[in-house]
Amino acid sequence: MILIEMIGILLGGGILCWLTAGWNSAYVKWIAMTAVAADLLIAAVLFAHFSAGGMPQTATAPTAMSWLVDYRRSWIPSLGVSLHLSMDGLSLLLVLLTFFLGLLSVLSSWREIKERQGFYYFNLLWTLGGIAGVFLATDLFLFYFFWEVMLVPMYLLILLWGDSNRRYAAYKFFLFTQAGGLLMLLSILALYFIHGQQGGGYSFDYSDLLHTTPPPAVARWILMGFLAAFAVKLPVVPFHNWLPDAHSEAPTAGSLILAGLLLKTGAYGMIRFILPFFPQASAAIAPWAMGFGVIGILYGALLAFAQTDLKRLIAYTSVSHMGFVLLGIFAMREMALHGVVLQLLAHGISTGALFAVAGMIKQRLHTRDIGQMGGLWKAMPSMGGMAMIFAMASLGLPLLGNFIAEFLVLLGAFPQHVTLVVIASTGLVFSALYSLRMMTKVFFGPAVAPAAVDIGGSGALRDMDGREWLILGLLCIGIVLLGLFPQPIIDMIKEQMLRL
Amino acid sequence: MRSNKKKYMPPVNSHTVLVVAAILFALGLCGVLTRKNVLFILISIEIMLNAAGLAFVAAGAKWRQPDGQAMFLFILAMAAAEVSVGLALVMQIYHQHKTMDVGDLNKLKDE
Amino acid sequence: MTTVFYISSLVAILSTVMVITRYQPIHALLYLVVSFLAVAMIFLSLGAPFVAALEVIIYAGAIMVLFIFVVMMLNLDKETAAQERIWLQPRVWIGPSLLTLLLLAGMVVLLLRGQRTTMRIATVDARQVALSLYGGYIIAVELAGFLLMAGIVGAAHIGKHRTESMHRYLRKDEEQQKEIHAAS
Amino acid sequence: MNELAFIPALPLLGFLVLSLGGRSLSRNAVACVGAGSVCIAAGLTITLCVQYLQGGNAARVDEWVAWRWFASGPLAVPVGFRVDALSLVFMFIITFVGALIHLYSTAFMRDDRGYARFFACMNLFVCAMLILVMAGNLVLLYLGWEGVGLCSYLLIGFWYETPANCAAANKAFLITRIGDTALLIGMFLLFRELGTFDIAGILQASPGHFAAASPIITAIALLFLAGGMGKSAQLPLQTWLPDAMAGPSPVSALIHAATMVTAGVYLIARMHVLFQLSPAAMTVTALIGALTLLVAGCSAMVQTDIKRILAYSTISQLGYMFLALGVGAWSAAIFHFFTHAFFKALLFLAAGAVIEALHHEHNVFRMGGLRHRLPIVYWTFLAGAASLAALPLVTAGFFSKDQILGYALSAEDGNAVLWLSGIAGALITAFYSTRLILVVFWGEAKTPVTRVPGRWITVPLIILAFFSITAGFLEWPRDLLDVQLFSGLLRGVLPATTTRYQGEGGAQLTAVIATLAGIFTGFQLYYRRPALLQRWRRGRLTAAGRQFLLDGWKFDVVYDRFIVRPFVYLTRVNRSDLFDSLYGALVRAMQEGNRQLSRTQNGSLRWYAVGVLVGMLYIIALLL
Repeated sequence: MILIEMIGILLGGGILCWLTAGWNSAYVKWIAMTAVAADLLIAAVLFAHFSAGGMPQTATAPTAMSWLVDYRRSWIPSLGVSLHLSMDGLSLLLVLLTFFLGLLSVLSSWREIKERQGFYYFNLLWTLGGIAGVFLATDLFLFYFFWEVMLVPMYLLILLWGDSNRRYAAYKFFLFTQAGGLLMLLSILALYFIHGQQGGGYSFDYSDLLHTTPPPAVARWILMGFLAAFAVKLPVVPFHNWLPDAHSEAPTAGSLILAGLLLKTGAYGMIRFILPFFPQASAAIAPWAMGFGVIGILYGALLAFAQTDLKRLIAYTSVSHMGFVLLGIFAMREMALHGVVLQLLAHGISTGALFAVAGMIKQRLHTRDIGQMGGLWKAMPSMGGMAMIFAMASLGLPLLGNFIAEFLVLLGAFPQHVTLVVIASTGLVFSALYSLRMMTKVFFGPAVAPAAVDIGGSGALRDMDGREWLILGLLCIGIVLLGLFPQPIIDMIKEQMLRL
Repeated sequence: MRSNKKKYMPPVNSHTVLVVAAILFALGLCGVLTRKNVLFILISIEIMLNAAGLAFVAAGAKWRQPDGQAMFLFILAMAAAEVSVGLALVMQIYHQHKTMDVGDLNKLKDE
Repeated sequence: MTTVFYISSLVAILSTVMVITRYQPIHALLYLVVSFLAVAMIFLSLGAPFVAALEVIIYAGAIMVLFIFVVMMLNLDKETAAQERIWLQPRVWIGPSLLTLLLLAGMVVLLLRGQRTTMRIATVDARQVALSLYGGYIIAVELAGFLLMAGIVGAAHIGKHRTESMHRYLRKDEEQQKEIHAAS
Repeated sequence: MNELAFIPALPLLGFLVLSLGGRSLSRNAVACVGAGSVCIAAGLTITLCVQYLQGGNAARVDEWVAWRWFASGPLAVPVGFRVDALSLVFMFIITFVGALIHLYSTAFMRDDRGYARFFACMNLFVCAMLILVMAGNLVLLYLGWEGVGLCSYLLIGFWYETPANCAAANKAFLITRIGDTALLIGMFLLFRELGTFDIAGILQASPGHFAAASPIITAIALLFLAGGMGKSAQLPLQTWLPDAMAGPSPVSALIHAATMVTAGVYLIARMHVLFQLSPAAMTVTALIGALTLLVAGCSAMVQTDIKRILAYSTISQLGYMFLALGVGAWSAAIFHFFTHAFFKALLFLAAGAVIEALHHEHNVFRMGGLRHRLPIVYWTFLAGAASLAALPLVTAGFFSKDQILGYALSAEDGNAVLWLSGIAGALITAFYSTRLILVVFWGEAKTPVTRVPGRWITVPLIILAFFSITAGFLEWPRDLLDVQLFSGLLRGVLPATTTRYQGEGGAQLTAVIATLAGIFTGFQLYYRRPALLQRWRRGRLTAAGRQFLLDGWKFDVVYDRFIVRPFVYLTRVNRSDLFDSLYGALVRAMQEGNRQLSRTQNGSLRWYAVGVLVGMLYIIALLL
């Protein structure tokens, strides 16, 4: 029940925001924040409960899956669709991340969004709700439903509140993800019918479909369908093109959610569906997938190095980091999978933070072009320090979360494919290249001409204010905690990863 | 049988009738394609419809059944409806565009 | 009767050729009447007197009158003929004519390919047709009624003399464009 | 809480205080926190050292696990510290020399805007370096390894407003990162083989697990070596260190002379078991060391920037350490590190004082005559330079270098080639040390002294000068005096060097003669007969040779032309993403298709009719 409440709070809150905006738009952001904060609280309590050894006994669970929380109501019985939400360690962590970043995205749009606030927060909350739903749904129909719920409001966020080239970016985002999503729908249906024909009854339920064994040739095609959706979302390299555009054009909160959360749904889907559903088929494609992961790591890094647009640069680093995720998932080793989950969390925080920083800089300088920045450290040492931490996180400095994640991924994948991992490791050098280039261009060097600064008329460059301290401070604490104490998180997902 | 009571007429080669219908149809089609004047196009369409009717009647005659003629009646009805609407359109077009040239009537063109 | 058939066929074809090659609309219409009458003769020779009568009454009579009305109302005279002369250049008609000829050849080949049977023609009179129409084809008759009704209403609606040229949707567009022009 | 924890925790605390509240603290408070934390850490370390020495147990090991860091599958990594004699030597240098440098910096950096930032970074560096040497497992070691890299980056680029400084910082970070990545891959390989990252466990299990000289152990050792080469600026990854002199002088002293650059030495000494198993890797190590010491030494001879001279000499001295490691003279390498830390830190600090005094003048040929105007700096610098030149018997550098040269010839893995290169290096070293002294402190004054260093600057110099002279007495050549305190301390950690024969007399004498010859040559060229030098400068061939050496053997040019530029070109070309244009092409193809198809929708009735006709023809053609 708690699960549906979590999603319900967000969706309901969104509608409330929209309605409230009609008569007083000052309350809207408070409503949005309350909704997300409430969810964050629930998720945190759940996390505290379960990590303190509150794992439920699996005796009551009829299936082999041992969910921490399980909720099931029938929805469209004639089609075998049910309202089935479940939570295990992985989803709990990702939901926690969702609400954490969700809260920060509300905070970071506090000043930025001035038009149509009601509708904006509606879209924001619905996107978050959709993402949470994706992480929790264990009915494939419901999963697809949430998959679309998260897509459309995000599309609107980019389209309506984006930057100058927003239409192009929004269409691109929509077309790429929707094409992938439709292929996944085909696969879901194929699985549904195969399961029905094999006498298992027509059902969209995860635990039912888990035991479907389509013929190997068919399995590979179905796998491809799922992979298409997740690979676009992740993104895997030839399908990554929507990402830099969408990220750079979206409002700060949008970039934060895109990078921090939306990409994670792709990885989550792979772990949740592809690996358990098609163990043989995924083993067959694993070397290829790992190869694409490595290509992603290097290609993303090379492109990030060449960018002149700050947000595009950060976006390409996401491509690079998500390459590690792909590599880790298809290494199919416990250690690598632990690394993957850590990478999801750490990347969510670090890249989210970098986008937040980029947003703050853009608010001050009114440009995303790093050629027009420089020497910002002088005016904003605190922000420079924060940016340095996150840039270091993104280049995989130990002590910060990303290092352990990448380390585990590479270490776990190493016995599987030595050559690929060695090549992937060179990605660490490239990540240093782009991170340092970014820091150098933005914060170091001679200070920018004051004329360029004063466009906003808000006077000289000011350092971070309280709200910005709060956002970046929380993210900073998050990334350091991940780097220092990753063990509770690994413990949380241990049992589940063993099952894969 | 009823046909026994009928007065038999000298035989005509069944294909000949259809060939005549085909020629008329082709002439009508030729008219539609070559003429630019809307009025002539309508006339040509009438010819084509008539040819089709002829084919129906011929087929009916071959099997000595009334169905061919029934079909001709439907074609007739259709031709009547078509020509009335078509001529109304011709008048409108002429009034508004001061031309009968179909080449000028390309408002449906996809820009 | 065979002779009648061949003669009337010849007349029909020749007059149709004349129809599509005339410049003056009224001339074409006169040849069209001839064509219709010839076809009526063919019907007669095929033992279908009822349809022959209908052909004369409706085609050669009613429809033709409509055409002539229109020609008269629009006052299409020598000017139109001159226009037509310009339009009917060889390079305009030769291509389509050849294509049509090709089609005709194809059809004829197809027709002549089948078994050649001479049909022994018997008259099928109006009674039989009527029985058939109001028996098996009753629905079709009703539909034809609807069609005629729609034709009448449509013709009446379209034929109303209006000065506006555009659908309201298109008109808006036009006005906007005009405004743009005016602005620039 | 173990007392061990305080040693790295204090600088960390200092870092946190300074980075979070640095701007609201006064300069004095910043200095107290910054220098105080390291001084207390130094005190604690010295206490620990005393305990070790008193205990007399060379194999003593202190272990402390702070918390379970991460564990996954067969992997379990604690945040665990493990201190033995080797670590202790490094800890002593880091904290003691570090404390002196911090004290020096309190005065040296006084007027800088980023006073708090400077001390924050320095404290963080000390902390990271301590973690590096105290780490009980390779992952934690790697943490420290990267941490010092970060601090080095931050401090080289400390004066960030000059783009060249940033470029130098980036270069340093990137080139060391290449080595780090090699190290990481080596760690993966090692883990695959042994299933543990615990250093003690690795050292224990390796001899049983790996066949000697098997390819896998050679690969691992070489990868570790590559890691060390990056950090310790060995050929061919040495190019970052001369540029790293862009940072403030205390930074050069602490990071780029005394401690961080020796991390590679520490790593190899720490992992000596792996190297011992692979003779090939040992040979490579020794060769790289020998080559580096010659290449860098030659460059040091002609540099004109005082700090670059010292930087090249650092690379050269690190080459000696690698040479020692390569021939299995483990404790000799560490001993050289020990003495080198004192005299090189001293040289850098003194150079910093000179530069400050001459109003940021770096070019040695615009200095001169400082002997009388900066006497303390002169005498301390002289002590350092003598130690660098390995002036026999009276300087620390002599004892350590002599040991290395001795082992280069006599150790099992040593040979005459290595020894000869070492001797040549000694000659070169002595030459440029003399040159430095003569050019900077003798002759006539060319730039007026604007600022005389205060007590906070001179006292650390004097202390370091003292150690530069005396630190060598811990370890005497066997045939002179039977004092082997240093190697005795390390006996429990590092195996003794196996030698082919005893008796070092002849070799020693050669080394001494080489040193003296170097000093004599320098004296002749730069004091007695400068005209000869002038003539060389005018000669075309010699001038070209000088330029070649001045540019560091053109390594930078080669890298720039063959790696950096193609890479940048490649990324520039692909800036707008190849795949994007692929999808763009798809879109354009669609649009073109749409355009072509919409051309058929031309609104012409006759055109459509022709379409119908063609369709009919097609159907008939099918029937025919």
